[in-house]
Amino acid sequence: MNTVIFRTIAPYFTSLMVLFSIFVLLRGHSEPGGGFIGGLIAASAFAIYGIACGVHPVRRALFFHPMAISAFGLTLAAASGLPSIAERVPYLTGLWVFPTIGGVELALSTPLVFDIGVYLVVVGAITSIALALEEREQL
Amino acid sequence: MEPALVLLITCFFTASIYLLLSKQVIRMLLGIALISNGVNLLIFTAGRLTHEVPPIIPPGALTPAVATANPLPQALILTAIVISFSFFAFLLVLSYRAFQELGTDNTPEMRVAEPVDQPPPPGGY
Amino acid sequence: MIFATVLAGILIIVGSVFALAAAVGLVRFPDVYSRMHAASKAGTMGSGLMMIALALIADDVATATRAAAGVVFFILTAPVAAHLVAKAAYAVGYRMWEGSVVDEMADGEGR
Amino acid sequence: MKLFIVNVLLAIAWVAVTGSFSELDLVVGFVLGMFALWLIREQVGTAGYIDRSRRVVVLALVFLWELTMSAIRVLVMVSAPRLVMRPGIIAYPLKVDRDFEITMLANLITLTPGTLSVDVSHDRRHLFIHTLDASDPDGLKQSIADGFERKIMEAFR
Amino acid sequence: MSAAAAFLDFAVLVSLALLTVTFALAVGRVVIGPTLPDRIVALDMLVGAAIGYIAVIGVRTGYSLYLDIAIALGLVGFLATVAFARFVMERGRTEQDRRKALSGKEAS
Amino acid sequence: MALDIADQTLVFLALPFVAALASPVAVRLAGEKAVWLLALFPAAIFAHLVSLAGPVAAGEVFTGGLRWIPTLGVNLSYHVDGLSLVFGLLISGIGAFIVLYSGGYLKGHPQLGRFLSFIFLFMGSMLGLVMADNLYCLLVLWEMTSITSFLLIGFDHNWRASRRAALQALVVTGGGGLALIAGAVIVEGVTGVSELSLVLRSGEALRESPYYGAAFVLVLIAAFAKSAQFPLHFWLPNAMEAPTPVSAYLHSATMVKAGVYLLMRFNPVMGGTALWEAVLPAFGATTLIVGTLIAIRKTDLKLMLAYTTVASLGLLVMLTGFGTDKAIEAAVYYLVAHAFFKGGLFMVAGAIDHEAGSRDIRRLGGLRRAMPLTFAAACLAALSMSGIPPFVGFIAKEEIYAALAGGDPRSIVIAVVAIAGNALMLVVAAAIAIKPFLAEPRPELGHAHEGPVLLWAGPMVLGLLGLAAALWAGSANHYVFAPMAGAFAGHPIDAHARLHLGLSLPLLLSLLTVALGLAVFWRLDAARRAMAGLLRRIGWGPDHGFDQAITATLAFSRSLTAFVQNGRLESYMVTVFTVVGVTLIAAMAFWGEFPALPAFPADLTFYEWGVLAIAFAGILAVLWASDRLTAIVSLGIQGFAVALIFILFGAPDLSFTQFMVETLSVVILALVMTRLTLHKADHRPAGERLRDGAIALVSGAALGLVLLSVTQVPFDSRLSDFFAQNAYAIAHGRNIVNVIIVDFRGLDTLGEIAVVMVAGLAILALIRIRHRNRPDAEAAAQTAGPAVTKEAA
Amino acid sequence: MAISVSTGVDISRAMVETPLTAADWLIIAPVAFPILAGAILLMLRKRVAVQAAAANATLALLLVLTAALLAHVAGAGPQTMTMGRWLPPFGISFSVDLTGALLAAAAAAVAFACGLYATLDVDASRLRYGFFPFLLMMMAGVNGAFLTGDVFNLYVWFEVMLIASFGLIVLGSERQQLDGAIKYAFLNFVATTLFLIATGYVYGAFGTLNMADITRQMAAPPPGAPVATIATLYLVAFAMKAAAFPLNFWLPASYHTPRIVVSALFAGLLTKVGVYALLRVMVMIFAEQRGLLADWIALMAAATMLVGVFGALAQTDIRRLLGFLVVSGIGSMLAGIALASNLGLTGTIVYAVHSMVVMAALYLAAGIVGRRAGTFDLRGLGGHYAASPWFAGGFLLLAFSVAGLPPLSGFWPKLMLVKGAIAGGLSWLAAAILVTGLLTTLAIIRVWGFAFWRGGAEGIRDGAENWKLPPLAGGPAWSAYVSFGALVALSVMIGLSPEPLARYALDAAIGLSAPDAYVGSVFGGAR
Ligand code: NA
Ligand code: NA
Repeated sequence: MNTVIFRTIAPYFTSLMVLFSIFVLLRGHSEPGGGFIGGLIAASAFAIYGIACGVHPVRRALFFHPMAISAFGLTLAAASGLPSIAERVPYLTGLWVFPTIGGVELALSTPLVFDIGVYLVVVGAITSIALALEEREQL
Repeated sequence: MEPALVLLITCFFTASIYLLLSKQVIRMLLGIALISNGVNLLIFTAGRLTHEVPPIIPPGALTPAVATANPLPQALILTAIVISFSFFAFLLVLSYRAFQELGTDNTPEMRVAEPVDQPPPPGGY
Repeated sequence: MIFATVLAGILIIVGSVFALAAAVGLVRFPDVYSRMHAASKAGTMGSGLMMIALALIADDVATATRAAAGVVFFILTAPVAAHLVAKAAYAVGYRMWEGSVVDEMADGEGR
Repeated sequence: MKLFIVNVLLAIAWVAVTGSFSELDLVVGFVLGMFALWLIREQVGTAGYIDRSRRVVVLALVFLWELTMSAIRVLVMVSAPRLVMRPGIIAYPLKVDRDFEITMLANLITLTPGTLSVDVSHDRRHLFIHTLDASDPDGLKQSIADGFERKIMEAFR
Repeated sequence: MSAAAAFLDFAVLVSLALLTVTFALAVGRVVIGPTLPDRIVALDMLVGAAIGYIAVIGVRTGYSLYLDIAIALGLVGFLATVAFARFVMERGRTEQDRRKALSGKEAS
Repeated sequence: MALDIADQTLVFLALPFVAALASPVAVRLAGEKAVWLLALFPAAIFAHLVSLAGPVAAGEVFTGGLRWIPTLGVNLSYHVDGLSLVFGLLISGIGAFIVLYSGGYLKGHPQLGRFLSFIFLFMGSMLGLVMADNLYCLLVLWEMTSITSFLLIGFDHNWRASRRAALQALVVTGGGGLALIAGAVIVEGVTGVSELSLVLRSGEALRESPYYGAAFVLVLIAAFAKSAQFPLHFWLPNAMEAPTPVSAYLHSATMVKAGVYLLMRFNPVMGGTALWEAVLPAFGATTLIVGTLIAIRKTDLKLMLAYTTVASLGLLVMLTGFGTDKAIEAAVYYLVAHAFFKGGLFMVAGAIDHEAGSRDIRRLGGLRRAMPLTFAAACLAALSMSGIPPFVGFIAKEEIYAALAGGDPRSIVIAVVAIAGNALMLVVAAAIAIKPFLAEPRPELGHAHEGPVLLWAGPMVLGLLGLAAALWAGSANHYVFAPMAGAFAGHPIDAHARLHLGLSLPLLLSLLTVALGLAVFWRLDAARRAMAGLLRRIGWGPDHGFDQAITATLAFSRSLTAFVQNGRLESYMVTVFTVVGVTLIAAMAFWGEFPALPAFPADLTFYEWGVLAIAFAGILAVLWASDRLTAIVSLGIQGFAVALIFILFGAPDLSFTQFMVETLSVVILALVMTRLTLHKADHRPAGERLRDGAIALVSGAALGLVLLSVTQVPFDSRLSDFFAQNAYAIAHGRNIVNVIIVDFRGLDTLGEIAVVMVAGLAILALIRIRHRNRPDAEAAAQTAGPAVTKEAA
Repeated sequence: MAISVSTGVDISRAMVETPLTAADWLIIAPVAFPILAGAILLMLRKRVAVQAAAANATLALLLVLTAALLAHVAGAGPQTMTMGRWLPPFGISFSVDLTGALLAAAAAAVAFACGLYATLDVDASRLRYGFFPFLLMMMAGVNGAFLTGDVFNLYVWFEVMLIASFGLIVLGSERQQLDGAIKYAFLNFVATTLFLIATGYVYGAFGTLNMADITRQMAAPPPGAPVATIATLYLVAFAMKAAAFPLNFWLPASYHTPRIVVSALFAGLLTKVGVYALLRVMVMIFAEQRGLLADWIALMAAATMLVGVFGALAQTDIRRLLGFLVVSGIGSMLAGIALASNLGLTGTIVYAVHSMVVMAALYLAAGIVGRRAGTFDLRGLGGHYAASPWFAGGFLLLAFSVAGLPPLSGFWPKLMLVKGAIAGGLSWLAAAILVTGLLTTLAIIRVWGFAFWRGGAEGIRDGAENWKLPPLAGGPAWSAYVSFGALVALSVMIGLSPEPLARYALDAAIGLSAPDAYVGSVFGGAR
């Protein structure tokens, strides 16, 4: 939409929302949130960006095609079950490592990778839909 | 609690079916949106209801201290919400494209695949 | 602690009074532009206050900062949303109330 | 430089939002903020400067005050038994010309009592404002020029 | 302490009652319209009230986790309004809206 | 039963299929000369079967085979007794000459190899059919003969009549085969065995079973369809569209006798009942008379032969049903005689057609000089067919009359029919043997000359065999007729008929037959005209009926389909939800699963009621929205209300998601709706709205009632308890819902995100791929709705 | 920094402790592998050249995997893997018995053939917009449905399959396609929604979603649970997925609209998943309730057969005709479910496999015919027999097979069903099966007569053969003929040597009606 006000402020909203979405993603394991909700927030962010500034800036910003991001997310999620092979446990078994970096113990796990995959799938797919629809409108 | 929800769910289903029976694709889409919510509430209610306590284990505890809402239906509904949203989006865009190409969103007029004047099967041998 | 509790109680009452006021404005005001005044101000105020109340109850810095951030989000989004709706409504030609006294936009460009 | 500052702000925002103030969190926030800014790199024009933060804070406080007043005024109006309104749209001549400033002004105007920014003219010389009391357009324009617009120019120029 | 808690309980109930009325009014505006922007504004209002409602429920239950839902709702609620505004802009008025707007009789 | 793979007979039974594969190759390499080589296949089979004749005559029965489908009790097992042996000899022996004859008849035809391949496929199927011991194996081969017959009838596939005849034959004989499936199932069900050799021992059980009637009717339908019994006879004359070798082989000598074979095979277990002895003769007699009468009316050589074939099959069925040992004996003689003379005459007809270019008896004449050998073969066959001594046809006829000489009313009626039928067959035989050869020469046939040896060898040999079987009747009786009759009857029969001209009732009847025949032949043209007139008067026959049945079936299909599959989505939806509502209510009512009446839910607070009320209001707003945009906005109300419900009952994740999804739905709706034209709300007429409302209410209430019933069951919370116990302890997550999503039930989520990704891709494809004629479609879209212009920038 | 499964908590009461063997991975591989491959192919969607080769390699491997799984299950009995290592019924179990493994293997064979055919039939634009990712995701959904042992997870795989089929059916966006897709999509969405509702009821009543667990509990269902009504709803939902009358409308309305290879895939795979679900849920889980509904199922079966075949007779377009024949075949499969005797169920399973292969192959044949002649309208067809006798021969074999004539693949299941029906005292059902066979013969042989035998299009001079058909163009013709030929060969093989399939199917049927081994594989403690 051709308005200075919106166009000016939208990118900031977008970055704030993306930030918030990652926050929601990462803490999903202990409080409401997770990959799906985070992904939806991020997709909403890109939708706002697209409506305000047009589709092409969003496409350039994402660099990859949204569907490719989505596909990568699915690959990540599906592959997060594969380390189980090495451990001789069933598919999608949660495997955890707790490395300490800079005095802080981190919890890295296959469920986390899985959730990140969920996030990417949702971001990619929903953004793809929103952008494609938006693009039609601009023709 | 459950009977009240059941009543509401019945309303959801009734309204959505009524919309699905209509002849306009857009109204059917509204029906799809409603029926998905109805189903979500149905699963929610089927897992029984509890007031307000979310299924979250408080920090420091190993298991929830008090009885919480049933988490499993919530997870199922989450999956169902996402799926039905995906389908809703698809159906919506499909309807839009069909409208563009067929020039109508009126189901009695959408007769390209099954035309009104279908020729009789060929006779002879 | 007691202070926070009482304050939270007051805040949610005041906040919901604002929200109600906005809703009443929404119903009573004569055209979409004036209704927007009610919703974007009292509405934002109301929900902001109630969120602050929640932060007070939580008694935890992280929640408080998050609540503050949330309020800032609202305050940033509300005027933009109002602007967009108003601009759209005007551009497309939704008339102002007949009791309106001046329309300098119609003289300038508008439609 | 400008990007850097915004980036730091974002990192702080991250820490604030997550609520844990470890260095690691700040680093994570910085990285994520960098990512977030990278996403919008084309649209980021001028950003504020740290040394103007004080005036920004003042502006923010004024603004919160105005918002409160505004809300109360709505409350008063809607609870009055009879609506007394003389609404209208005025064209406010802008002095500020940067996108950021126009945006800020418009938003502030919207959140203050009785006024609502409808649009910016194509030539960006006027801000169209819907007001609930348009009995004195010139007085209103004057108060905006002396109030928010000047404060914005102080804070961001 | 208990008096404060009692007050808070009372405040929550009052607040929820007010918010319920708020909802009803906003819903009424959505239904009545008469113009599309009216409905959009009313829906926006509804989102705002929902945010408040969530916050109050959070206060009532003591779970601060509801805060994030409220924040997210604020963000996406904005998106909805933007999309509708855009819709109005692109689409123009519906015939029905035009009729009502031209008659200009919706003022109280 | 010992099943032995190293079984010679089995190898010989497989030979035709090998030949079927070999013939295209052989013909490609050697042209029509390949038939000399290919004929060795049936000849070898014939030789093998001959080697079995002695032991079989001595009462031995050869069995063997392979397991095929043990699960279903289907074996590739064979059973060589007198009946199958004679059939086998006919199939392989005549088959060899047919192969040779085909080489001459289709000389130079580009698809000779394919033709022979089909012939061999048929031969293998037919041979297997008569040898099969397993009921289902028989069934398979039975249908395979129908299929190969279909292919052969339609060999000249560019001709409509061929295609029609092929389809007709397939539908009738294949349809009969379907009846046989059911028949076989019943027989196996009653007897408990599926090997014919064992079934044959269970005649008593079968005949006394309550299912006998059903089995009888089903077997009869199959046999009658295959053996062209009136009124299912019409396909056989039409099958004359096939090349003549096919007519000679399938449609006179072998395949059409499969029905007769089946009846003969089942005679020991199904025969002898009142039903059997009433129904078979009745249909057989009718067929005999109808067939001969129509044969008289025809002028096409092949059609005349075809109708007499129908008649002969009727005669055989009649005799089979008559059931006495004498009748059985007669049937056996007649069957063999018929195979010889009819096969021969068909080949003669083909040779005439091939050389003279016509089969119309009115256009043929004077070929005696041009085709002396063919003429000789024709005479041999025709004499046998006419029942003139010293041919086997004569013996057969004598035996028939002897069998029918009982003096009881039934015998007399059947004897009269037999005499009339035989007399008319004599007419046809005479017409075929005399008219083309002895009538005055036709100038346009001047080019005709004797065909190659391939064309006359077959009929000549068959004619001579007809003579030989009579002259050396002793051996024939011992090796052929007696064993066959014994197997047919189910007990040993001493067939000892010989050529003897002593005065007897049969001989008198024979003389009567000949006299009658000659009388008709003398006035053949008049008889033909009379028949033609009669048929015209009737004006309808089952052949025409077949077309009518097809047309009617198609018309019925069309109207049924137009009614059921009416192309309207809303009517499909109405059906679906009617089914849902009615079945659920009926199920609850029928099985008493209605819920108990619930108490008023007093455990809800006012603000919870408030949210429920908002949801309800949202639903109403969507329903009553006066335009679709209002409906979309209204959709947001119920969506947010649902999210609040989730909050109230402790489901923050759900609420979170619901808010996001609801908003995004609305956003996407808004994005899409920008281009859509707006119509008034709901333009269903009031009656329809009432109906739809009723359906919606019933289905909605049904779904709600089941839910209520479900919630009244004591809840088993094992799963959730487990999740609560282990979410943090093992899976390191405090948000149990999220732990379920990414860990406990991560696979659901994997599927779910696959849905999301695919939906995204599908939507992208929908939006991006535009069909070529898009401008037109766009134009149509523009004109269809009220014109809406894009107003804003 | 060792990878750990837990933090020193006793996991024995929550998790499976037996380590997995390599063969166990065959259980999940048919789902995880195509998902991964589909996602990776989507990332490479611009590389059209890579798509077909990679996808076909994937499908070939999928065939190998499912065949290996079938062999494994045939040898070792039902196999279970519970995802996430959680004890059943807490995690999602994949429980593979012969029914599932057999159908998965057949599906993989069909998909492989169709994938090969697609190299001819699918153009670059459709490749770019995800033909092969859709195909692979659909296979993941189909296999997931066949292999899962969790009723909600079954719903999820249904949806995966469905959305992928949506993608396939609209790919190209032709007008007819969009119209067909509207009906297909809305009605199928309703069907899966009914399925989900029923699953919600099951959870509410049983408190579990694991099919083996529910089966176990069905010995003594929770007091007051409306089990029969729930079973009825499942019947309605799955009958609709399977396209049984009167819930079949979506199929003839849409199957003729997409690319032919898509129709072939759908005809081969989708409705059979509905049939499979009926087998799993109605026969195994709600066995007693199925008995209560048996007469209705039988009635539905007969109606479906007849409505389908009459529909086929009414058509001019080969593709629509085949669509109705798919419906008719569903009727036969339902007949076995109505009977639920071992013979009847064996018939259903064998019929399902036969129908997968034959209907897919018939669609491919229709594709070749239509592509060469430029029309699918019977009135405009002719001359294919003269033009390519081998291809025509293949078609004829399929025609006889679909008509149920021996010794082709369609005969044996029909024989089983007729035997089963007569043994079960439902002679009228046997009669319906046989009459349907006759009408099917008529319907399909009409196609043969018009499109193949006849010298040319309607109106050609009798006896003439002057029809010129262009060669198969638009892609590698061999791929079309090879894929078609492979399916024909498979059908002929089933026809001539049905014993292995019949054996598997019988064992599968026994496993369904007496699911002790199935339940044991889940709860037996082995895994
Ligand atoms: Na999930
Ligand atoms: Na999820």
